[in-house]
Amino acid sequence: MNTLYLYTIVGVGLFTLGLYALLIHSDLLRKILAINIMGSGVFLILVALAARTQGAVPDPVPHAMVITGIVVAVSATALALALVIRVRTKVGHANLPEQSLE
Amino acid sequence: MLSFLLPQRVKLLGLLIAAGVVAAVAALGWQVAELGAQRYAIGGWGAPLGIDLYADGLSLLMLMVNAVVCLGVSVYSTGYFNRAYFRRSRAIYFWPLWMFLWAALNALFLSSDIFNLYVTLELLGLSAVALVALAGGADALTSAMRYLLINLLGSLFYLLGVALLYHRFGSLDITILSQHIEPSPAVWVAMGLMTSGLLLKTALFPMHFWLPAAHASAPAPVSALLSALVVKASFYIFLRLWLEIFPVDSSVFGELLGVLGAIAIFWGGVQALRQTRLKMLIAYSTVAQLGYLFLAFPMASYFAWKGALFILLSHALAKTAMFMAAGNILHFGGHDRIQDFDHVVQYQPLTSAAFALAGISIMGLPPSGGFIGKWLLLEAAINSGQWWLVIIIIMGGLLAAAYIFKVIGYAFTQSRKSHQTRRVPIRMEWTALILAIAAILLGLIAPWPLAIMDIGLPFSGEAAG
Amino acid sequence: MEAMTSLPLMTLMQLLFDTLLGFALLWLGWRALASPDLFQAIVLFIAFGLLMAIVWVRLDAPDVALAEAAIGAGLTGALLLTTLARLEAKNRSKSALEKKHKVWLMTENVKLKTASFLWLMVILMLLVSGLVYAVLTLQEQTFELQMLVSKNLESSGVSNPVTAVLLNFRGYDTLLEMSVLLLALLGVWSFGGIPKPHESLPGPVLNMLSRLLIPLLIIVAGYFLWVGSDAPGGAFQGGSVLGAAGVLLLLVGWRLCIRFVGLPLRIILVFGLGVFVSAAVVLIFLGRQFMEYPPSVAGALILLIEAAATLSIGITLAALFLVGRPEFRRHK
Amino acid sequence: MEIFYLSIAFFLLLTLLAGLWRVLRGPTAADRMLAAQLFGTTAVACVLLLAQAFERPVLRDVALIFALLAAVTAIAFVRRAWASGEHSDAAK
Repeated sequence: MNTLYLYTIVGVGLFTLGLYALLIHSDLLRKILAINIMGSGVFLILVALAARTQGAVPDPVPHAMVITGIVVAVSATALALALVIRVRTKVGHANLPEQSLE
Repeated sequence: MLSFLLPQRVKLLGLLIAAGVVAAVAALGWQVAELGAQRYAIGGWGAPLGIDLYADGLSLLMLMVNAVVCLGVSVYSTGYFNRAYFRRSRAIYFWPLWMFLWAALNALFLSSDIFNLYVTLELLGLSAVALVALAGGADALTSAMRYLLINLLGSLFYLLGVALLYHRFGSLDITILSQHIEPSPAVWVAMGLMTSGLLLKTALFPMHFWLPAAHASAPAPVSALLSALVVKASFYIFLRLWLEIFPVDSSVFGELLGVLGAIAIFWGGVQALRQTRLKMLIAYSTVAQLGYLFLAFPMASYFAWKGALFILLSHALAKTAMFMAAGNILHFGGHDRIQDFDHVVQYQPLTSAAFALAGISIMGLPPSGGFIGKWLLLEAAINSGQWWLVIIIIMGGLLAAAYIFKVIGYAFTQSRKSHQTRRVPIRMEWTALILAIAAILLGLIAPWPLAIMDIGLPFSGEAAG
Repeated sequence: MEAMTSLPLMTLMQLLFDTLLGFALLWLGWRALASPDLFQAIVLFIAFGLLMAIVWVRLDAPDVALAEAAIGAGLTGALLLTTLARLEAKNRSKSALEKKHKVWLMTENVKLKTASFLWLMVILMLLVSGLVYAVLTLQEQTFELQMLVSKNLESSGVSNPVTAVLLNFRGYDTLLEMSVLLLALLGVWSFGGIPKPHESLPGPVLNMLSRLLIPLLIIVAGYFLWVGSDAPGGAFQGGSVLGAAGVLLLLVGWRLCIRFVGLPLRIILVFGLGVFVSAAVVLIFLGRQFMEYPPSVAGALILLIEAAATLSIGITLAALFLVGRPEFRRHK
Repeated sequence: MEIFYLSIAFFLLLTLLAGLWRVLRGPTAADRMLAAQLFGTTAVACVLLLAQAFERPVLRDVALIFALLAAVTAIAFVRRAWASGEHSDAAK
């Protein structure tokens, strides 16, 4: 056991927080923020677990995975933001209509 | 063998590439058929360090149906996106996006690395979203937005599962994982996460809410792709994980999936019957057909898997044909309200034939591909004594018959309103028809794909029963 | 690090630091998602990104920290701010009534029934406890893969393990990832034109600043590219710094001349991916596996690929920042 | 010596959180953005201290990026968000 597990738990917390916000908000920009925070949670878990053995050099493979993940996330965010602007110009508001929660 | 495609941004070089990829898939198919399952180490590093590509019967079949459908869609799109209906600025973006989607699918079916699968999933999801949004209307944009969020959410769930698996076993390769796997809390949670993420993307019953709107509001060739292939891609990953990594004998979970699948068949069928617009009807029909795929899980036997897979293949072909037919009708009459169909059969005999033939496969009448799939499922259900599944499979077929005859009925009759009509490029009609014929043919040549499924023995866990 | 952990005081301090950082992260995340004002939410999100980068530093993942600082906090933040500004600019042109109520700006919580809210809570709780349980019961780390990486590091042509994994061992992932980036740009472009934001000419201070900053950013991008092979850094970090330079250019109202916007821009955009793929394919004809770099030239090859990738990534990110197709005009 | 650096980093983290208060309270968008900029500066210091504490000089590069990118965000704010941000705050 070591303090780095703390970060893993924080990661779990962020993931859940993001999920909650994603479901509860109807504002699109906020949903995108929520997805990003969820993603950060996942990345945090990945990297924190990679360093969980005390004193050892952390495993580089998850680091590479997270960098890939960050780039994917920024691409998705950019696409989503452009889509938000389109939705707003076409529909007139930046919310998802009903049904956003199953 | 290389299925990465550079974005051909300039114009319709697309067709050329399409032909090239089909040839590549054929070559790979020959290789796999002759030599058994193939493994290819990218960069020459080999599995734990690098990324392996892996092709066995399962991936080969997916690739083949992928190639057929994609070729069809490519040909169809040359007609569809050349119309005045679409502004040129939109049409030129279709091709690169479409090529990305196709490349993502090919990469996905070949990969044997769970993180690599995540990246391909994202590639697939983003290109699919952009393609849906291409339609440009308010509906399309809103559903594209929802689709995007759903996709990202599903991917994150999947990725978290990958993270746990990696940290438990120190590898990302499916084969290596399957050798090391053993039940532990981390594995169960990872399985739960990956399953829910993938099921969300596959739109199994309670999580299907995003599908009809997204599939119905996209441009016709895109709807065809989404229904035929994109949802199947996440199902494919799910199947791979389920068969190879996770212990198959978790029967409670399998039962649950089966029940959800059964509800999906009913719900999708009933909803489809209630729709007034053709594309919505077809989209709900997809929800129902996806339900069949999950019926195999409670049985988990050799025949059941094959049956589900067969349904998957024939549905891919038939559904593409259906959406294309819908696109033709939409283009011809300017609308797709089922009640206002006006002598569609008379004006578009080819399209109507395509729709009817595809319908035969969806309903599961002999000699179509859908029939063989359902037959295998039925046999498996009877063998394992699960009679409720038998009833569901038959009921599902009846429901499908009901909604398809509804459409065909209106297509024959005259509508009270008259409409302006436009000519549909003949190749759009022919491709729809050819794909529908392919769906029927799949039933006639059934032994052949069934034999391919055995290559590499993806279902080896079960004795042939 | 080993020497430090022996000191009890040091451990305590570390624990304190970790706890504070962890809670700050959670709190920021929560506030960013719950704050009633969107602008505030975005600022908080940027701050969240900064803290994330500090966490990466703490977790001994400098490569990730660099990527997060540049992309996560920097570019995503700028992107969000621009989007918000555009949405607001749009909003202002709307009817006065809507403006007054600012319907869409407010947090509109979906009105959940208490029952479904409870269900949601139960599910989330289950999720949290399951995850925490799973994480805490994880067995000891396996080091096989890590050892493999360090064993093969020599023949990969670079000495930074993360770069080796990204560009060589798992180069295929990176290839696909660059496609994702390019795809996002294509997607954005395919949405068509976008509402023009209101723009004023940059003042003298901004002009000065950008004149200073842009060359600096470009140099730094080159620096990261160069050190990437044996120290943290590499194509993505360099690329995103370059992207930041591009963003800055766009911000001060600089626009490309029309004849560069068409084909040349697109060629640059696909350049990175193109070099990557062609390097990989050429190797096949040389009798090797796809993407199998011969150890003797691996270093040079990777640098070449990275250089191309940096350029493309930078330009792609900058273009993404425009949130729409480049406008065919010259700003003067 | 490491303990000293780490303590200061801890302290800086505390001040950082204090700055957060400004972000939350506003009252204008500019206040919030300035606070976020302060955030950035503090984070630079924090990372530098950590670099010393863990004896990882490469971390200084991270600080470098922080400093550079903070400028870009600030300009993004000034150029695009300020005008509209001011409006929305004035309306409150």
